[in-house]
Amino acid sequence: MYSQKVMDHFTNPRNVGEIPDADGVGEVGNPRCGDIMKIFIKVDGDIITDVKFQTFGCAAAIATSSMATELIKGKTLDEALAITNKTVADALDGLPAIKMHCSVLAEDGLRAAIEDYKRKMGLITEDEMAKPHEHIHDCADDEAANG
Amino acid sequence: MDRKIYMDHAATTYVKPEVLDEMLPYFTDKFGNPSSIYFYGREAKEAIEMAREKVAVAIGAEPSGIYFTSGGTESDNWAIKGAAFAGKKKGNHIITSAIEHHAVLHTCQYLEKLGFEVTYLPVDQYGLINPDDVRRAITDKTVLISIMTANNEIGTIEPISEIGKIAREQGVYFHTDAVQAIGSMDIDVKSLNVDMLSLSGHKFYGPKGIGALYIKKGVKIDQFMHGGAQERNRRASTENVPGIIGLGKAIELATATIPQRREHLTRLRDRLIKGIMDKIPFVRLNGHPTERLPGNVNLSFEFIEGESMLLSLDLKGVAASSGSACTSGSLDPSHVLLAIGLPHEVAHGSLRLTLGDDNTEEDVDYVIEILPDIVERLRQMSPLFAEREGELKNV
Amino acid sequence: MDRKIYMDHAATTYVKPEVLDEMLPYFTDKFGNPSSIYFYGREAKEAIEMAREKVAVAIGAEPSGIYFTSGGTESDNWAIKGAAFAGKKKGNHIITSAIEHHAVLHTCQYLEKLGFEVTYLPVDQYGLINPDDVRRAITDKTVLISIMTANNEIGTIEPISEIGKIAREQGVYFHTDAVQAIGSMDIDVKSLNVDMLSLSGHKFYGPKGIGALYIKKGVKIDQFMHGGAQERNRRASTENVPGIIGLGKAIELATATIPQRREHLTRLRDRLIKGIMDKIPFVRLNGHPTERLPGNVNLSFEFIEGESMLLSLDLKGVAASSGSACTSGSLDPSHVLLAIGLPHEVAHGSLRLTLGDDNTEEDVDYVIEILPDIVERLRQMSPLFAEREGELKNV
Ligand SMILES: Cc1ncc(COP(=O)(O)O)c(C=O)c1O
Ligand SMILES: Cc1ncc(COP(=O)(O)O)c(C=O)c1O
Ligand code: FES
Ligand code: FES
Repeated sequence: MYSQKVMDHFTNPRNVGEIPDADGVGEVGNPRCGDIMKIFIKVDGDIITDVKFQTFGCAAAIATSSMATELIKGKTLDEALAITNKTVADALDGLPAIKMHCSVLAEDGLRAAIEDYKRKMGLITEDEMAKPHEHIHDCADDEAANG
Repeated sequence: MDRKIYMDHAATTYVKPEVLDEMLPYFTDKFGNPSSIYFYGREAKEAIEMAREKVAVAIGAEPSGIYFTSGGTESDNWAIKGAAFAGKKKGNHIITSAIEHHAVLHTCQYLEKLGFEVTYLPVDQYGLINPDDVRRAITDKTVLISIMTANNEIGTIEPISEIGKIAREQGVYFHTDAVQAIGSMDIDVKSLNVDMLSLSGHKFYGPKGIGALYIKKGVKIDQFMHGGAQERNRRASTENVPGIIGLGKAIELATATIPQRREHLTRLRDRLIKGIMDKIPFVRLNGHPTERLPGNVNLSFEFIEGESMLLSLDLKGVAASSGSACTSGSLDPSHVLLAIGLPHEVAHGSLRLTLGDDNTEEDVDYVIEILPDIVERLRQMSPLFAEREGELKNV
Repeated sequence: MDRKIYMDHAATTYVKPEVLDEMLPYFTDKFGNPSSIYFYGREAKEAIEMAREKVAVAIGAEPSGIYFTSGGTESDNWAIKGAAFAGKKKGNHIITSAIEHHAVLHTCQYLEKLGFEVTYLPVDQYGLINPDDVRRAITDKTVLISIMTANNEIGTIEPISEIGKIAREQGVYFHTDAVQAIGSMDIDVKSLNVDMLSLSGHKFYGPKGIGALYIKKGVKIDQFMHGGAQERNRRASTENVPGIIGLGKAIELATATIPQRREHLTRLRDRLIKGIMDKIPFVRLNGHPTERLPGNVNLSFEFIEGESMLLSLDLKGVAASSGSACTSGSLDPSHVLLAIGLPHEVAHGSLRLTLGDDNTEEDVDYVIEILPDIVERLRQMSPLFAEREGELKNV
């Protein structure tokens, strides 16, 4: 069901934990639906120097969180924002169709963390914040759920 | 990791060698169509009638009340749709519970679309249905009560004897899904006042794809599978002869050893529950503490999600199951866990371990040994656990 | 009498050893539930997906269009009831033929009771349906056309390619019962414009109790078996894994050898027909002389009754079947024989011999050798024959 890369990131997730003095924190998901993700970033200039995550969810949720943190570490904010759930899923050699929504969580978490940072820095206002994806796990998207 | 421990016997079991041995000749030499009058047909016919007898004996029925089907799902579909359509003149109301298997629930939901009315009775925190609720739900339009003998997820054994009595008094047909109960408890359709009963071979070391529906003599239900005249004109399709032979042998073996099985499984079950709960905090037992199937362990581990637990266990060679939505690919976690009142996130963290004849004390101890690390590792990743720890520190 | 000759392959076949060998591990070692995510589940899941691929290849379909069922009867029930219920908004009219298998006819008759309207198209003396009749029967309320690929009793092969074209032009779903056709003729659902197709494992040396329904992508049909999320949420019940594996292997073997099988069976069939008709007077061939299944021989022996022929043959070690009412325990002889215009008494005297891969020229010659005496003996007892002989003498 899962690729070896997914299993690798599930069994040895990179960058687990929290950053107490994080510059930006993103939290997405909903425990009702069985997945929550929290991302912490440290930013220096416009480079993401450190990143950590916590995830409540399935193996795909954990692996995509882990891969997403790997992908953005050392990148500029703009580079990080260019990362989509598909980038993350591809980097994991793909995900089963019914698990694609878990990778959306990682993308949304990332964005939320970067925007939190920008808001704290006064770079954007509340209104300018991008809306996260409709969260598939709780918004009945039958296609995704039934594969 | 070469160790393999199977603890998902409620999902399916392997076929016991004695069962397979009896089936084998019917694939090749004795392959005849039981409806045929020549030699090959007669030998197949005799064999399936012997199997019918065995199924009947196992549940205290007459052989003429046993109809072979393709499994528990077909038996449930047949009983419910059959009784609903046949009872249309009397009424259109069905009573069932919120914790039935999907084979019952989805059938009832389909019937609702076709204009039937269904009452889904609630259960208490242990998953028990209150017989008084059944009595109160009956109207003069009620044509069927369908309540399971024992629940497949949390193992709770329902008071079907009392429900049967109420149904009989009120003149309403009573169907029970006994798919999980066969081999774990004694069942006698007569003393239980059961009009219809579903069972499925692969839950008690028989083959998959074969089951039976018991229909009490005189009960009026429409046919479900239309076609040839097999099964005394009530269930069409060429008989799955090897499957039927396997079902007969398996139910004979399973019901002959109920006391030993109960003793063995109950001991392992209680050891497993105690072992895990002693070692891991924030765990709760789902289902009834004592009125439960001897092989069923269902626990919720707070702050973590079930699929990741299953995969971690699988990496250590242990096969189990979970009520998490992430496992099933559906949107919600188990309807059974929600019905007993678990919050969504706790239902997501459920783990079901169902024991079988082949499990040993060492198997149980191995799971007790490896599970704490798995849970701990997942909790360390969980934002919910981090919050909880934060709260605890702040107290 | 130790000789045993099986000539009832249209009723059922034995499981070929190569097929059984592939099934065996899935009863015992590889017994997992394919819906489970752990090791045992994954290996079972992979195996059934490979089997699905084989079934798909055999009929020119996509694997995603193949759904496993418990046999031909379930496939027919599902296709017809499913399309009828799902099409209710469009209309309530179904077109089928007078010579369909009971799995189709009795399903249609049940639907009539529920308010549907069914046109049963007549056939000609050979059992052929006229595609123009199909076209003329279509109304704006027609939701389904169900016409079999080849008939199980008389072996007539229907013009389903033309019927498929008409159905497609008129935008009506087309289902075909190909239970008897698989392995005897090439079938390609795409070029035939088939929307749904039924098949059954035990007709081509696979196991009993397993079949498949092909459903073209986008075709709207209700579920028949409600319950769990198996078969992509369209056919509930724990998968019959060994059965599915056996079906896959059997259909692969059967379709890989169609030209050889046709050649072999046609030769035996024509030898058998000629041999019998040369030796016995007052015999007619039922079904089409050339547009017929390669293994099907169906003859009517005037003045005698089928069951007594079957028993006499059985005493000589030959297994066959008959369209006589006495065999089936029903009141009327075969609806197929009546539909092609046979008088009742002639239909009663029918004998079906269906050949298989294992039959030889010696088998055929043996039947040709023993049958005249059997027929003669029964005729000597028959008042009809006595009358006829009287008439002949009086001429
Ligand atoms: C309680 C219950 N009912 C019905 C079923 C359906 O049985 P089957 O999968 O054999 O169709 C199951 C198991 O899957 C079950 O546990
Ligand atoms: C044409 C036809 N359709 C349907 C069936 C039913 O198949 P099964 O007996 O596998 O359900 C048969 C054989 O019995 C058949 O010959
Ligand atoms: S978190 Fe629920 S499916 Fe991935
Ligand atoms: S003559 Fe006896 S059943 Fe027909």
